[in-house]
Formats: sequence, structure tokens, C-alpha cells
Amino acid sequence: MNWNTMLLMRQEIVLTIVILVLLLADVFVTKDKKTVNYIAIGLFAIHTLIGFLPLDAGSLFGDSFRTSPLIFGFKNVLNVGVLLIIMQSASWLNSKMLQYQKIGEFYALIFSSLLGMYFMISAGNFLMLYLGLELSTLPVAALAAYDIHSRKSSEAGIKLILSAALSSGVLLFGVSILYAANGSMYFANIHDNLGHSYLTIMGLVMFFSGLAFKISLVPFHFWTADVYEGAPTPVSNYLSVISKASAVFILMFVLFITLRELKDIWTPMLYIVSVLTMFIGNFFALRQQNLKRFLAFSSVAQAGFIMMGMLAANDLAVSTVVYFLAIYIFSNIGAFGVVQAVSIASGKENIDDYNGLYRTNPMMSLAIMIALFSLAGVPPIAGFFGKFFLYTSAASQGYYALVFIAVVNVTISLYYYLLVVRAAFLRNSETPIPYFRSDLLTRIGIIIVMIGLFFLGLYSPFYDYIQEVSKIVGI
Amino acid sequence: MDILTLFVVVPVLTVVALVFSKGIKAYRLVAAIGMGIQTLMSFNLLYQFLQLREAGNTDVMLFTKDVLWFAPMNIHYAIGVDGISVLMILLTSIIVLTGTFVSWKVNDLPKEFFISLIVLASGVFGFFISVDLFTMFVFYEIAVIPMFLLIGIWGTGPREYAAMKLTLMLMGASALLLVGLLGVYFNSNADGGALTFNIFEISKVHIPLAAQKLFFPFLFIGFAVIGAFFPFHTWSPDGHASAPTAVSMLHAGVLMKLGGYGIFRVAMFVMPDGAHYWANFFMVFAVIGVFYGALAAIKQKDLKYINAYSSVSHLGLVLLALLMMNEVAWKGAMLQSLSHGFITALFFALIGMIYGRTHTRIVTKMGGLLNVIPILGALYVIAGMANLGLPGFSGFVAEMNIFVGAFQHTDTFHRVITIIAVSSIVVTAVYILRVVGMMLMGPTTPEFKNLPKITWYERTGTYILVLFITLIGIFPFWWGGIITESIGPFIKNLL
Amino acid sequence: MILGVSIYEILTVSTLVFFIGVYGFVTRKNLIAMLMSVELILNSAALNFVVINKYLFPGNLEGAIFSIFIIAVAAAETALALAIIINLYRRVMSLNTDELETMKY
Amino acid sequence: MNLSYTVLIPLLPLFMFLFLGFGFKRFKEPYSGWIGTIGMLITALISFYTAFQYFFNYGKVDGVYQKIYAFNTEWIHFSDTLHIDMGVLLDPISAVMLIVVPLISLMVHLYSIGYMHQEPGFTKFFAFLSLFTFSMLGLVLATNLFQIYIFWELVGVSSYLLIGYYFEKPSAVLAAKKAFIVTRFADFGFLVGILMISYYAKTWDFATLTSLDFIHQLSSQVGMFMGFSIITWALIFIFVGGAGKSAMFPLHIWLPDAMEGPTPVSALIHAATMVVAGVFLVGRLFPMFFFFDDGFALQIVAWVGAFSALFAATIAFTQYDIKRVLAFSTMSQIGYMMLALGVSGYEGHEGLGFMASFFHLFTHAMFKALLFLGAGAIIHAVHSNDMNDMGGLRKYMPVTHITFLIAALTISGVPPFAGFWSKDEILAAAFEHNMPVYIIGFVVAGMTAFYMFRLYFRIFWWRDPDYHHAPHEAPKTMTIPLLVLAFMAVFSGFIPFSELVSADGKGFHSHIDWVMAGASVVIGLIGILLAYVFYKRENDLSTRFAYAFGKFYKWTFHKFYIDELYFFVTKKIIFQNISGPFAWFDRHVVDGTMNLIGNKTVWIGEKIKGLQSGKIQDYAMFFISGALFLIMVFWLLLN
Repeated sequence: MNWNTMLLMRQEIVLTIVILVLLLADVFVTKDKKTVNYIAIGLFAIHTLIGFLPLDAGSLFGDSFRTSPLIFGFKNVLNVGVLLIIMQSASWLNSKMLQYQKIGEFYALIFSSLLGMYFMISAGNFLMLYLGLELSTLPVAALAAYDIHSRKSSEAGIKLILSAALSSGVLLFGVSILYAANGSMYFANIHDNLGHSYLTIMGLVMFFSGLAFKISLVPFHFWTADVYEGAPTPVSNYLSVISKASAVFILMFVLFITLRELKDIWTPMLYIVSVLTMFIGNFFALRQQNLKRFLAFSSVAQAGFIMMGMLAANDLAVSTVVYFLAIYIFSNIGAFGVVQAVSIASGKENIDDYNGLYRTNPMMSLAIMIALFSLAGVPPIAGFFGKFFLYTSAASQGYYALVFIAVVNVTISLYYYLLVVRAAFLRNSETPIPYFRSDLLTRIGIIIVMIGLFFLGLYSPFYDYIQEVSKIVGI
Repeated sequence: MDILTLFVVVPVLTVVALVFSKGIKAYRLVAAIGMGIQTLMSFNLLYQFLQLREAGNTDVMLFTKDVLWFAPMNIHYAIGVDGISVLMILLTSIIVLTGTFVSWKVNDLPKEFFISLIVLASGVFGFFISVDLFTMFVFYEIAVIPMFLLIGIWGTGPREYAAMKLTLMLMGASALLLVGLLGVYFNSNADGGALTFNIFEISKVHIPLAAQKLFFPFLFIGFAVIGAFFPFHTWSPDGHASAPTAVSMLHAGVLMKLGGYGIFRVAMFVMPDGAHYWANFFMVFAVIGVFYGALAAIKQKDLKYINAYSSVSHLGLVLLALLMMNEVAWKGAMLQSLSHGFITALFFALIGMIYGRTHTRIVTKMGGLLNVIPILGALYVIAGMANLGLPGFSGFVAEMNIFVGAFQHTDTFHRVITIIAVSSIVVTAVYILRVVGMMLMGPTTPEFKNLPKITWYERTGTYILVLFITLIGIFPFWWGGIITESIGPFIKNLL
Repeated sequence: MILGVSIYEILTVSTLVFFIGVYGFVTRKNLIAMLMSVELILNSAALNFVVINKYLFPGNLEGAIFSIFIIAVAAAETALALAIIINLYRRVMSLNTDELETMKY
Repeated sequence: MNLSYTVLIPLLPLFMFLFLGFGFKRFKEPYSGWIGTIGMLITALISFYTAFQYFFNYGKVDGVYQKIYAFNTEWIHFSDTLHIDMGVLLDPISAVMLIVVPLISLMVHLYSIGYMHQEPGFTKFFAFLSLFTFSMLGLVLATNLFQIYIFWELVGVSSYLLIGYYFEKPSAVLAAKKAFIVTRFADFGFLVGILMISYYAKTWDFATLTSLDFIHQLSSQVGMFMGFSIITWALIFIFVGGAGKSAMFPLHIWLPDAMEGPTPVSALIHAATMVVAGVFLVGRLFPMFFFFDDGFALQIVAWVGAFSALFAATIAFTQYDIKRVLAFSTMSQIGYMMLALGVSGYEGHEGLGFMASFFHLFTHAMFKALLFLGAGAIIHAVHSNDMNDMGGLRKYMPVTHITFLIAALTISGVPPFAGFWSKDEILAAAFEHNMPVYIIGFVVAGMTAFYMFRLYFRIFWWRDPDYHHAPHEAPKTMTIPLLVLAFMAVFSGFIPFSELVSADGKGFHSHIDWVMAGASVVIGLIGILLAYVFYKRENDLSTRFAYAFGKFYKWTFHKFYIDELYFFVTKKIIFQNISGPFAWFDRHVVDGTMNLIGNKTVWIGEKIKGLQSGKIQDYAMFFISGALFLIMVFWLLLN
């Protein structure tokens, strides 16, 4: 091993440095804590940019840590997502958290969690996967309870940490059974030694439920709504996109490569879970008033669509799922961004509060409409392309019935997304949310998201690239 | 930039111009100019098309262009037009233009109104120029979604309910369509070769019969819902009734045509065996729609409801004719699409104008308007006569093509169905004359003794429409010629 | 390897511990008790790793090492959970889960 | 020889329509009337010239009148044999119509200048008249069945517009609507017939359809339905269309109501030209009617005609509205024409009925137009339609009186007036071919004389009511047409019609059977005499008779309640019991289903909200049981 090979971990190393610098900065910046925001965002932006430098495929630590253009590219997507989230969270921190001197920690925690994601999606064995998973979950639990003076926030934190502990316990138990069945922790070694037995099925399902918890698939999703509602909006945002996306990513790899032998078991499993997730997520989303809760259930339903895309279990599935995840990250960040901006400006989070929003805040309304339409899959916004490719992926293996169920669900989901659009555009209110101007970073963030939402879909080379790197994975 | 892509680009540029313009006059002007250019372009397209045909170019599609879009899926931005699409584009541009004139007086959020209207139009234009299923589907949905805002914001009555219902039903239909599209796509390599969304390449492939039987209903219903196919037509009365004038025009005039066009261009073209297998089944529903729509229209009191049900009836004829699967009937179907487009647009425009003056659309509350607003009244009578199929207007030509074509079918069942459909002409006369008699004739209702005269922009809009209605009605051979020649390759594939 | 005790017995024990943990988690109302139940679940998994390593694959130490990591992470988890619980106690003045239902449906 | 100038005959009126219609604000009374009349005059001259040339110059080749396609162009193409053409067909019957239609139209134009004086929409009226003339000429000159249908619809709409001319009057609106819808219903039959022809004969071209070779070939090819050739059924359907337009029972109900229109319109459309379109149609397709199934369809025509003649004459006894009396008279006379067609043969003298029918059509157009225009003059003077408001008018309106009397004598079949000749031919034809029909015709002849003279005496004699303003004779523009038509009514009977018009085109020489003629004259005179007794002077004889007939009188007075029956069927059954439920069904069942789906989705969402209880324990429960469930499922599947 030499330093050159360590460069494969470049992103992790840089991010670690960023975290350390931030912790130091928090100590040394005493006067104007607001500057910590800019330091953090600036550093992370640099980190994101560095991420785009080319990088080879390879592995480290005896295959515990692997990287490939796809993994690496996906980390970049996560970086962009996190960058957008922290750009939007600065104003929240300034308005709510400044008084408690708790700004630097926020960034440190969120970056630690991201670091966990890195390790998780780069994992080459179950140990690394577990460590990454925990490293990504624990800071988020702390973040969920970050608003220490809010009861809801604490509740969200405790719900998340307890549920997460339970789920990681189940996951560990499952991993131990898989270990018993083949004697190795390394992904590379496992797929040759797995047979069908009661034991492996049990191991598979328990492992799956552990990750399904993070992805919030039904019936492992119950924490989602409560935590999203209670946690500070940036954290909900982070949970709904980054955390979910990376869990999907690693689940996909473990299932497709490591547990390929058990494909005839996990495909029906995904099928069942996918159908349940879409329906339950949608049925609950239908009747939500609180927008964060609403988005929580919507993100549950979206997870169902992702599972549908995964069913094909080939490189098409990988590329479409990754593509969808990238778009999903943008869409959800857009929606949460607006919700958060409105919430900071007026403290209102309910759909009815949005009545007449267009007349007072046209840009915000447009942004949330585009983001929600993207989630619903309305062309020419990127979400449509993402969804369409997911259907294509499922249909390529003949899952037409599932595609049909999915499109029925899209129609249901369109209904509740339209409810928000209806409130903002169609309705008038005696007391609309007054005009406000959110801070520059938020606005830039939302604008980037909007551009991304059109660009990611219409600009096909993006998908072509994903398709290209997914092929190399060799499934 | 090729001549066809401009049809999507110009609306987009108009939208951009609208975004950056200020003041209600500027909005109107920009919208009118943009759509005026669009109309000129569509005439130019027609001219160029005829020139090429004259020069002996016998390709099925002219002005084709094919740009690879999503290479892994073999998705192309593939465009091209034949005679039918050219005429449909002409129809669309004229109706959008007249719609712009008719909405001259929109005061509430005028900018947004015109933007939504033009976005909708760009979707429709895109739909008509596409020959790639994916592209077509994208444009289809672009055309549907602005409807929600247009009805929801500028509508009247239970607008939120209507907007929601319309959007959900149409998007539900497009969901079916999507399943059908994917089914076709993944069977497009049945003869070897790559998967493709290009309808012409798919049509050369023999999709397995089982797949055709399975997926044809998806495509058919998916398209037919927007063509007000019984029993999935219920979005249309509510939608039309609540929509603002221009939107009703555009919706009934153009958007509902996407259904018949899609069935003709896609569903029946790529799955001929499926079409044959299902034709009789759907035909029964189509003819029910024809008769049922007409009967339901008799009882309505709201002008817009009457027209909405009338559309159900008339577009049922389009579907029926398509299912008859012979050249003459298809020609009739296409002519009916055009004709119904102009006629209903005229109808809705007039209803909008009358409503703008009387503030009611309830037939029984009005009377003797012919005395007060003679030109509008006369135009309404013309629209009514055209709608009930009076010779000299477009409706007659279209219906006769359908009836005669359909009746040439050698199977008795088809001919019986045709006769049932023919009987709708009587019912049509009843509901049209009922309205004319109640609303325009008779003693003038006292509160409507003084109504404003027709204005210049109203004249412009309606006269253009009347002109085209009569042009089709008097020179059907010219329109029919363009259509027949374009139908050829499609009908050959089916027989 | 313990003489006279087969892997089955130990695995039975660990499974029992797992389900006791689950049972505790589901039935306890006190947050601390629930945390303890979670620890049981984690420990059963750790036990599994050690036993499987020792009995089935004694050639390397993957399982044993895994269990050490589990213990370490569990400690961190507990610490974090306790911190949140303390904060929550300040807000609610109770550790009963029935108090934690402000967000539902 | 180039005959394409004939296309001007229909196009000139069309041009006048557009000219007057588009500029109607700019033209003031009476200029638009004169413009229309002059346009009509030119049309009429061209028409007369054409007809004359046809009959006496080039029409007859080898002793047979040819069907000449003066002009023909394809309008809509369906297939190589099936296409809709627009053209001008010259043959004896269209040539006859070329005299009738422009002549009456010209007279009505002229007359209307006076009659429509100071009416609002004066120009509009003339525009519509031109539109009608265009349509009617297009109809009679049609070269194919479909062209007839097209102009058939156009005359329908012109009729609608003109009946509804006084559109502020609710009764006029209703009448217009009724006329249009009833005829539209009949047109549905016509269209079905056309479609059947198109399928089985594969052509609509008249020259082909009526050629004997083609008919024989067709009759051997076409299948049977319920014992008759399918073509026979098609012809029956076509006849339904004809019956609708010609107001044959039971589709006659629109005609009396149509009298709501201005009187010149009634004269032109509802007496002389449009209503005989049905006769013209049957005459056009006469060879088909005659040869398929031994003229079964023709039998139907005969009986429908005979019954309508009798039925209408009966009703005419009891009506008080002078225009309605005339309307029922029209219906009765058209029944006569139908009857004549129905009893006609084909070859030579056998085709007497055919010739008689068109002869009567011609004379009837003259005297009925005269009657209507005379009635118009009277209404113009008295401002009422009701004969109770009239009486003794002979003193005030001498010209009208004389011309009216001539017309009444003509219709009653008194020699030497035109009606005598044509009616006599009809009765002769019926006598030879169908005795029961002859008897009906004979009786109706007497009834006609009675009710016409009832009308005449009630208007011009009876008593002298107290007129607020003394009625005065109509202006010149109105009396000149009366005189012209009276001239025609007197002398047109001497035209040697049988030489010109015949079923097979060859012409024949007809001669009067004086016994038959004498019988019909006698019964006509009896009718007149009875009318004289009842109505010469004011008396209560008629009232007592009416009383004696009781129920029968009441039924007749109410036109046998046919209107009420239709009203019941349309309003109560179709409108309320069919359309209403359809509309309800649509709103509640079809739409209800769609709404139900939506509502149920929301309802499910509401019902399952309890799952999300907010308790971590419950969540864990679901988590574990979900995992266990999946394990169980796949364990079971593994076996």
C-alpha cells in the first residue's frame, strides 16, 4: 500500500479534514458564529468540486473498501445533494440555532453522517457496511433531536435512535446468519457459497429489513413520518434524500452481486414490498395536512417505485435506479427547500396555509410546483424521465402488472401533489402568507435545483453516463 | 432549426417573451404575435408540404428528423409529418390564435394565463409532429397538465373539482397508455433487431399476437379517454363547463383530437392484429357513446354541458369510424376531427362571449338574444347548423364520409352499428334546435334588452373559425385528398 | 469451543435473547428499559458472531472482530440515546413512551 | 353542345343569397327586394330557356327523352363507383321542375316586395328566399341520390329559417323546430336508404340506377330480407324521407304548423315546391320502385298517398285558420300525386299515373301558390288568419276575389281549368290499376271541392263583419303575381304533358275518358253545391252538423290528436323517460363510479390511519412481524 492507492479514499479523506477543520473553527470563531456557516459551506463546496476530479476504480484494506466510477459518481451526487441542503439550512441555523451557539456542530454531524454514507456505499464487506450504516445513522439521530428546545424534535430523535437500534440489531442478526451460512463477510466471496435454505432466507430477510428501515419501505417505514415531522426541516430533507439514496444504492449492490444466488427469493420479496410501499405511502399521504409529514409519506411511496425499478436486477436496473435517485434527490430537496423557506419566514407548515401563496410569493409557488410535479412524474421535468426509466426497467423483465400498479399509484400520488398546487395556485386566502424574501443561499439553492430538474431529464448524456458506468459494474 | 421543431420552439420563445414582458397590453400582444407567427408557420408548412408532394415525394412522412436522445433506450427525438398531422397542426394553430383573441379580456393573472395556454399548445404541436412514441408521450402529458391550472385558476363554477377530475382522469389514462407503450416497446424486437419507440420501425415488426391482444386495450383506452370514450367521458362535461372560454376551445377543439389521432397513428398502426381482435368490442362502446352523448345532451340546461355531451357524441363517431377500419371511414374520422375542432371551438367561443354578456349559461334563463346581439346569434346558429351536419359545413362532409365508409363493411354487425350511429343525427338536431329556439329566438328576456355589441377581437376569432368550417364543407375533396393520401400506408398495414 | 455444549444450544440461547429483547422493546413503556432491550438484541447478534466464528469457521477471526465492533457501536448508540432521553426528560418530565405521541396518523 | 351554363341556374340564387346575406345591413328596403327579384328573373329566364330547349330541341333522341348530364363534377370521392357528384341533370321531370320552381319563386319574390313591406329583416327575408331557391334547384337538378340528399337538407334548413322568420313569436319558433326535426327524422330514413343503396348497388348515379339493365342485374344479385328484396327495403326507407318532406301521414304534423311562417313562404315552400320533393324523389327513382318485387314499394306509396289525401281532406273540413285549411289541402293534393305514382305502370300508356302525377304537380304548384298568395293578400288586408274574422271580402278585394275563385275552381276539378285535366288523368290511372284507391281518390275529389268552397264562401261571402279599417286591395306587386298565376291556373291544363313527361321517356298520347271525367266533375260540383248551401250566407247549419257528428267532429277538429300523440311520445317518453334517465345515469352512475373510486381511495386512507399510531412499540411490532411474515412466506415457498 502506498499513498497513491490511498487516493482512492480521496473523498473520505477530504471530508474528514473538512470535519476536523469545522470542529476547530467552531472553537476559534467566537464572535460572529454566522461565519461558521460560510466556512462550512465553502469548505464543502470545495470538497464537492474536488470530488469531480477523475478517479480510478480499485479497492483498499483487503477489499473492505471499494470504489468504482459508479460509486464515485454516486458520492458526487450525494455531495451535490448535501451541498444544496446545507445551503438551505444556513438560514434556519441563523434564525433558530444562533442563540444556542450550535452551528458548527450541525455541520460536523451532517458531514459525519455523509462520511458514514461514503463508507457504506463503498463497503466491500458486511463489517464496513455495518460501520458505515451506524456512522450515517447516529449523527442523524443527534441532528433529529438538534432543536433541543422543541419537544417534537426530541421525540423525533428518540424515535429515530430507538428504531434505528432495533433495525440494526435485526440487520446484524441477519448478517450473522448469512455469515453462518457461508463463512465469509466479504461480498466478493459470498455469492459463490450461498445455497437456498431456511437459514439463508432468514438471513436475507433480516438483512433486508435492516436496510429497508433506512429506505423506509413498508412495513419498516413507520418512523419516517414522525421523524420527518419532528426533526428540523434540513434534517428531514437530509433523511429523505441522502440517507435513503445511499441505503438504496448499497442494498442494490448487495442484492445484485453478493446475494445474486438468492435472486428468486428477493425478487418476489421486492415485488411484495414494492406494492405495499406504493399503496401505503400513497394512502397515508392522501390525508396529510402537515407538509413535512406529507413529504414523508410521499417519499415512502417513491421508495416503492425504486424497488420496482430494482426488480429487473441487471445493469438497466442499476442505471435507472441511480438515475432516479439523482433526480429524486433534486426533486425532494426542492420541495423541502420551499417548505423550509416558508416555515422560517412564517412558521407555517400546513397545506391550507399555502392558500393563495402564488399571489404573494410566485417564485416559491412555482418552485414547489415544479418540484412536486417532478415527484409526480410530469414531463418535461426530470422526475418523469426517472419514473419512465424505472417502468422500463421493470417492464424489461415482464413485470407489466407491477408497472400497472405503479401507474395507478402515480395517479393517486398526482392527486395529493395537486392538492398542494391547488392550495398555492387555485385558492385564495384571507390571510395568505405575506411576501418574504429568503436569504441568498436558499434562493441560489432553489434555483440550482430548478435548473437541475429540467437539465437532468432533458439532457440525455447524464443518463448515458450513468448507463455507461453501470455496465462496467458487470451484472 | 428545422421547420417542425420550430413549432415547439416558437411557443417556448413566446413563453419566454411573456415572462419578460410587462403590462396586460404587452401580454396580449406578445401572445397574439407569437401565435400569429405560429399560424403563419402552419400555413407555410402546409404550402411546403404540398410543394413536396407535388414534386413527387411519396415518403410517408415528410420533413423527418431523427436525433438520438437517450441512446441506451434507443429513444429518439423523431419528428415528421404527413398530411393529417399538417392539417391537425393547422387546426391547432388557428384555434390557439382565435383562443388568444377570445381571451383578450382575461384580467386575472393574464400573463400566467397566456403562458399556460401556450405551453399547452406547444404540447399539442409536439404531439402532432412526433413519430417516436416516447417523444409523443412526453408532449401528450405536457399538453394535459397546464389544463389543471387553466381550469383551476381561471375557471368558473366548481372549478377545483373539475380541474382535479379532468387532470386525474387524463393522467390515469396516460398511465394506461404508458403500460401499453412499454408493452409495445419490449415487443418491438420480435423479429430481431433493436428495441425501438419509432412507430414506423415498430409497424414493420410482427408483434406476437398474444402481446397485441394484451396491450392493444391499454393503448386504445389510454388514447380514447381523452377522446371522450364512453364510459370514460365524464371528465369532459365538468371540465368544459368550468374551463374558461379559450381553454374549452382548445380542449374540445384540439386536445380531444389527440385521442383519435393517437389511436390512428399509434394503437392501430403498430398493433393491427390487436385492433382486429378488439374492434367489435370497443365499437359497441363507441356507438353507445355516440347515441348516449346525444341523448344526454338533450336534457342539459347549461350551454357548455350541452356542447360537452355533443362532443362525446361526435368524437364517438371518430372512434367508431376508426374501428371500422376502412379507408373512407378513416378519412371521415380525420375530417370529423378537424371539423369538430373548428365547430366546437366556435361554439365555445360563442358561449364564452354570450356568457360574458349575460353572465349565465343556463338556456332557460335566456331568450330572444337574436334581437339583441344579432351577429353573435347568427354565428351561433351557423355553429349549430354545422354541428348538426348541414351540407355546406364541415360536419356534414365528415359525418357522411364516416357513415358511407362504415356502411361499406361487409359484416352485417358493422352496418347495424352504423345505422344506430346514423340515428344520432336526429337527436343532434333536437338538442341544437332546442338551444337555438330557447336562447336565441322567442321573446327577448327583459334583463338582456341591452347587451354590448360584438367587438373586433371577437369578430376576428369567430370569423376565422367560420371560414374554415365552410372551407371544409364546400371543398371537401381538397382536404379529403390530403387525408386519403396520408391514410394509405396506415390502412395498408391494417388490412 | 466449550465441551459438551453444541452450537445449537448456544444459538438457541442467542435467538432467545433476541426475542426477549424484541419482547421487551415491544412491551416496555419506559425508554430506558427499551434501550436495555435493544442492547439485548445487539448482544444476541454479537453472541451469534462469536459462536459461529468459533464453532464453524475457526480459521479466521472475522466474526469475533465484528462482535467487538458491535459492542463499540452499541456503546456509542446508547450514549447518544441516553443524551436524547435526558433532553427529552427535561422537556416532558417523563420517560414514559405514552407521552411521546404528539405526532401520529 | 355545351350545357355547362346550366350550372348558373342554381348558382345565381346562391350568389344572391351571399350578396344579400353579407351586406344586409347596407341594403335598404325595397332595393334588396328588387335585387332579389331581378336575380330571380334572370335565373327564371335561363331555366325556362333550358327547359324549352330540352323539350323541343335536343332532349329527345330516337324518340326517347334522354338523361343529359349538363354538368357533373366529383365532390367527395369514396371509391371508383361510389362518389358524391355535384351536377346538373336534365331530363323531363327536372325540366318540368325548372319551370315550376323558378316561376313560383319569381312570383313569390315579386309578391313579397309588397307583402313584406316594413317588416324588420326585409333583406334577410329575400336572402333566405334565394337560399331556398338555390337549394330547391340543386335538388331537382341533382345527378345522383346523394346530391339530392344534400340539397334535401338545405331546403330543410331554408324552410326552418323561413318558418322561424318571426323568431320572436314562440309559436313560430316551435313550428320551425318541429318542421326541422320531423323532416330530419324522415331524412334519417332517407339516409339509411341511401346507405343501403350504396352498399348493394355501389352507385348513386341516377343514370345507372334507373337503367333497366342495371336494375335487372341488381335484382338478381341482391339478397332478400323478410320476403322482399333488400333494395325494396332501401326504397321504402327512401320513401320515408320523401314522405317526411311531402308531409305524408304520419309525418305530416309539421306542415300545418309551418304556416306560422310568412305567407309567401308558405306559398313557395309549403305549397308549390319543397313539399313536392317527395313526389319528385319517388319519380326520380321510379324504375327502381316499379321493378323491384313487382312494385311492392310502389304499393306502399299508393296507399300512403291515398290515405293522406283522405285524411287531410277530412281535417280540412273543420279548420278555421285559412292557411291551415290550405295546408291540409296541400297535403291532400300531394297525397294525390303520390297515389298517382303508386298506381302507375312503366311502359307507354301504362305510365299514365307517372305522367299524371307530374302534371298534377305542375298545375297544383300554380293554383296552390295562387291560393296561398291570395290568402296572403287577404291576411294582409284583414290582419288575421281566422275565417271567423272574415266575410264579404269580394267587395273590397276584387282582383283577389276573382283569382281566388279561379284557383278554387281549378282545385275542384271544374273544366276547363288546369286542375280538371291533371286530376282526371290521376283518377283514370287509378281506375285502371287499383280500384280501392280510385274510390278514395274519387271521394276526396268531392271533399276537396267542398272544403275549398267552404273556404271561398266564408272569406268572400258569408257575412260582413265590422272591420275596423275597411280592407283594401293589395298593391300592384302583389296582384300581378296573382294574375300571372291565375293565367297559368286556367291554361296550363292544355299543355300536352303526356308527350313530354313519361315514365319510360318515350311519351305517349293521352286522351280524356269522358265518362270518368264526367263523374269527377259531377262529384266536384256536388261538393261546390253543398258548400254553397252551407256557407253562402251566415247560418248555423254547419254548427248543427258539427254537433250531429259529435265525437267525430271533435276528433277531426283536433286533427285526430296526432300532434298530441307526437307530443306525448317526444316530450313524455323520449324527453323525460329516456333522455332524462340518460342524463341522470351519466351524472350518477358513470360519473358516480369515477367519483366513487376517488372517494374510496381517500376513505381507505382515512380508515388505515390508525396504523400510524405514534407509538414506537407499535412500530417495532410491525417491523418485526413484517420481517417474520416475509420469512414465513419464503420458507413456505421454499418447500
